Amino acid sequence: MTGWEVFLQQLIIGLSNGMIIALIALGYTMVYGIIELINFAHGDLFMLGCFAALTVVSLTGDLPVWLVLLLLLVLTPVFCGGLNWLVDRLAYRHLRDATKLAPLVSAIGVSFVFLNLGLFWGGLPLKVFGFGKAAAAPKDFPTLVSNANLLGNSNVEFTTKDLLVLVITVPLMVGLTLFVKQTRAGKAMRAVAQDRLAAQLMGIDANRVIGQTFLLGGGLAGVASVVAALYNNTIYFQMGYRAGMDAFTAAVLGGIGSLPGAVLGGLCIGLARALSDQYIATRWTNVMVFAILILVLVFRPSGLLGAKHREKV
Amino acid sequence: MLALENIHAGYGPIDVLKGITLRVNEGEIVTVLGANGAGKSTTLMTIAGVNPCRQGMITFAGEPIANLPVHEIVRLGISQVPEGRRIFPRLTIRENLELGAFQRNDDIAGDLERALDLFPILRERTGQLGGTLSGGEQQMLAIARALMARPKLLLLDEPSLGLAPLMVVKIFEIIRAINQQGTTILLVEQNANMALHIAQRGYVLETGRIVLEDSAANLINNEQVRKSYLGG
Amino acid sequence: MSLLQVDKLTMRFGGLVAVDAVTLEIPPGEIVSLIGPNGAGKTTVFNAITGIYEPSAGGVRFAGHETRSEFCGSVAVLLLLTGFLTAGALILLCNIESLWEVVITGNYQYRQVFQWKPANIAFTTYFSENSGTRLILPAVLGLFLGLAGAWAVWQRSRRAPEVAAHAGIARTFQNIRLFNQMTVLDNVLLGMDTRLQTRFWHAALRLPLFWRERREATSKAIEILRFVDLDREVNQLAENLSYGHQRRLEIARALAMQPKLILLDEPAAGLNPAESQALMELIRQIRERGITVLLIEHDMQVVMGISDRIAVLDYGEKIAEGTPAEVRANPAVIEAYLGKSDAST
Amino acid sequence: MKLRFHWAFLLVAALVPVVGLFVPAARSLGELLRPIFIMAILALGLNILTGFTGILNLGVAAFMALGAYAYAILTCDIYPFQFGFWPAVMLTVLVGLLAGLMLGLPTIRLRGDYLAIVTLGFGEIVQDSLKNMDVITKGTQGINPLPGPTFAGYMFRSETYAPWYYLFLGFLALVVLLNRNLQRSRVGRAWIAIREDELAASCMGVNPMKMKLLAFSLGAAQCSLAGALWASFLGSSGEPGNYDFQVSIIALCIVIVGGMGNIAGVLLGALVVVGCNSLVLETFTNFLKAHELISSTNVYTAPGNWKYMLFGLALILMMRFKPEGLLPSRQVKAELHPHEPPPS
Repeated sequence: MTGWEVFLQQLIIGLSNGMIIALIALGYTMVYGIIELINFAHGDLFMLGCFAALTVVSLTGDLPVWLVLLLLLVLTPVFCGGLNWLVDRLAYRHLRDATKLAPLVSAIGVSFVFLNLGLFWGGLPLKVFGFGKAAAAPKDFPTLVSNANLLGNSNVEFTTKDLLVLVITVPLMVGLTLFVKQTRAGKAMRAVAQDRLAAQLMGIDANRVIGQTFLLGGGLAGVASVVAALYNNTIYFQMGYRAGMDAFTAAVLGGIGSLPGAVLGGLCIGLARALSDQYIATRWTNVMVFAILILVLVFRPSGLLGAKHREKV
Repeated sequence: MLALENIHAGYGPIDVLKGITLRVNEGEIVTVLGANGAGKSTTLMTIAGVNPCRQGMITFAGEPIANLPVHEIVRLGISQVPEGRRIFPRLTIRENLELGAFQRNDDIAGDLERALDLFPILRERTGQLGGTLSGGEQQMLAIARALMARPKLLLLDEPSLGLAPLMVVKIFEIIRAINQQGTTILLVEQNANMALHIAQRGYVLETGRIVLEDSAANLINNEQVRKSYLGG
Repeated sequence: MSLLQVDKLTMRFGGLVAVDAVTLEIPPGEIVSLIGPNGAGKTTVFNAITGIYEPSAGGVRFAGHETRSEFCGSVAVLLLLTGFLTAGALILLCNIESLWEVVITGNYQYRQVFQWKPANIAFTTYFSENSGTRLILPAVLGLFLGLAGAWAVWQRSRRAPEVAAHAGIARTFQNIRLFNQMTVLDNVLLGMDTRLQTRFWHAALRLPLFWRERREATSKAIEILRFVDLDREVNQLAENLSYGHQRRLEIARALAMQPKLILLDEPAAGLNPAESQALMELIRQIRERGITVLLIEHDMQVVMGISDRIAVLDYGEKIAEGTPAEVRANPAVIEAYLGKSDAST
Repeated sequence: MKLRFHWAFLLVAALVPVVGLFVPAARSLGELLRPIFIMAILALGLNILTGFTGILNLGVAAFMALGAYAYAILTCDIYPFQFGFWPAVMLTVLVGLLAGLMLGLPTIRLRGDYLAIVTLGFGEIVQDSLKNMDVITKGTQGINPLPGPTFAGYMFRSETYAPWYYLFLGFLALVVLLNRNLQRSRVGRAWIAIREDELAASCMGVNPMKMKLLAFSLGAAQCSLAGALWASFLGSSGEPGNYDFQVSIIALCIVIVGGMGNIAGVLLGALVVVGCNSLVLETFTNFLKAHELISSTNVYTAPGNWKYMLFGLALILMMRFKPEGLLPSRQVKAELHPHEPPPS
């Protein structure tokens, strides 16, 4: 492989991973946009989505692949979205008027509960769930999509999996943009995000809209977990933490609260990770992502596409 | 139409309102005057259900509405133009207006036309973002947005705030026109003269209590009112 | 010479011009009022004076100085230092393992103490061999990042409220901003803290200076509380005070800073007439203490009663300035502030 | 004068080994208390930030790790430094101070929630780096063996019990004293003012950045002190994985359960949280083991696996129902219940 081919290959890997990160980052940014809460549990929600996807695959293994994929793409987001909504209903809603610290600490608690659920889920005594390994060990996710190179015999690999990532995520992001821009519910969401009191005075039930945002963000995390599981073929119960950090960095890089920003940030982080893996060292990649986060926050705290924040006096 | 009976409300440990009693009859413009910090905005926010009402009764068209959720109160027909306009700066003017009619599904297009007829300045700019408008235009947008809900009662919180004198005159003309089309109005103002000229009745609020209640004509000539607003 | 000079101050927020080329001069020892309809930009002027907002144009000079930290030698040294430290840190980070091997493990035999001499030689040979990517690149990058980062941070922090506070400007807020969960005494002591010599090690080790200053500060704080007639509430939580008392406590807290200029943002808001009268008396006494007062107020009786001069803002612009009598007679003021009385026609 | 809870706590704790001479059961209590003292020091470090200043720090475990490794490198005889216990501890505290300063300088201006995530990331990075730099840190083995502390010629051994107990208790008392002194001075006043209303505080001449940075580095120094003590107790730096996010969360749990911003509350919190963690879970495990209810394949019956759930639920429920903690400072209490009517 020539140097350029290596570079191109890393670009492809980076973009695919970046799209997955972007999906998770969208969930962060939407929730932050509407209630200024860093939904700490979002990464672990993504992890639970992966386990849900594994369960769906285990139960429907005999069906044709396209049907399994379809089921995955329907059931997992529904599960994640519902769970996210439920958490908002039970935990965060009661803390709307409290100091900022309270919901954040609550979210950390939720993340821990999710982590434990993931551990237990992996240890379910059924063969199909745990694949017979110890609870904490990484689980194999069956290869539903082949690893075949679509570019023929070229040194650069663009596999069916990469295509799958694009085919699922790009329409989803377009759809999300349209939803937020065009529909009544989307407009209500933007209104609540910009000025909750004014939105309430328009007769918008702010709590309901916030619930819908959690539902939607969770759903996106669900799709992300299906895509990630299919792409990486391995899941483990601590994976949400890392994914959450990457996605949060992406959301901040893009400007938290901005949807296109989250996608842009996700792509940047994906690329940065891939390039760092190749040209620096894999073991230092996490440190690189952290360094990016610090640099962005020092030089441009509002992110690439974010709006400036001004305190009212 | 609207009646407040001995309302107590406030933030934290402090009661800002210490027993407010007032009534608004159908078709009227009633104004509430008072210095900053007297509790005018708190009164409106308590009617709209944003502030919890700690004690007392609020009835609207005979039904008690104290401590209902905000969106329920809007559904009953009370719209508010909040202090400082609070339009959605990153939504277009059309979207701002459409959100005003969030509770309804019928004939939004027709209402949109009517609102734009009332405020021709907005018509040319329906695609522009709300934040790009000038202060006066934003105020018009806020009023138009509230009207989109087809309210029976319109609560206006300091519509003249931060506006040039000419614009203030314009806004007050519009308020009067809205009233003549059949909407009851409760108006909170610092611009006493203007408010009293279009209102039928007025209340004067001081440190959370009603200290004066009279017809607008009488209030204009009231020595105490003149003194506190004109400095003697 | 005037104590505070506001020179063609302009504040823009997005498309809105909140304050438009306002010029103000406050001579020492006067009570000046800033009046105007709600939303005319008065509080924005206060925020620009106290360094909360950065003016879009124009400037604020207090006692002859800008109310922001100037770029001077020590700042430059600080920036350079940050740059060099970052460069050093980055070099260290890029080489830490090999350096450790060269300097520490390479020179160490089990249970022997560290020898400096061979270590020094290894250190220099290491860097002379790896000068390119491992030394120069991180050094340049680190220097650049450190300098730029420190510059960005300094730029953002140069106009900070505490700079104005140290210069001698104290203020109160339109909607009272006390430290609600601190006692009345602690609120006042906090205002006094900037003038104390105690540093954190004095406090941590309870050195004599700590005890002496604590005694002095407490008695002075109680004296100030007596001045505003709050000395019976010393150990109450600020939050539990009545509204009028909270207003007074805010003034006491500002006075504790021993300011030259005090900015009062609607101190009479929400007070009943008797309390307003007492407030006027208090403001006069503050002036007698040698403190200049700049006042935003809506209560015309208060304004007309105590101001030496009045400036009127409307729609972000200054439309009039003069003695109370002049302002009261000014037709532009009557129109802007009181509303056109023939609006109905 | 009323005896304050934290002094009462320290006094009672000081008597435990004495009682242990006569009642053997007290000795196991004392052994349980030693890690609690260390966790209390860690949590007090966090309390300066989260409790006093209102900054959420999710990376205290990183400072503990730095402390442990710094102490190990400075004392272990595989490296040339070989300092004794006391100078090494002092240097470690200095290292923590500097580490806090280094992290704080670029990030301290950030909004609270951003800063929380940055500290979280920092915790992760420190773990990663310690793992990666195996030339220095010996990777996952950790640096060992470390010599025991000495005090006036007396050598601490791992079998002994009372000397360790008093060593840790002494450090804890020192930290409590220091924190109390700071809390009741202009420094503590400024911290609390920043927590209450940063803008108003800066208008009163408090430099929020300076004070926050001070809180950050002092907190970090205390956390690394806890790390050094922990390493000396273990006789090893431990592996990087020992200082993971879970440790930071335990510290946060202690502060929140006990009562934010209250030194006595933090001590009580350490007692409850760590006590619950080690005492209850271990007793339960032993019980299950004794009755052969634990199988190696079943994850649910291992009580250790319920840890995350316990801490998570503790945080959620505390925030929902008693956000001021078990022993609140009266300041924080009212702050977290903004809409309740005032006590009459």
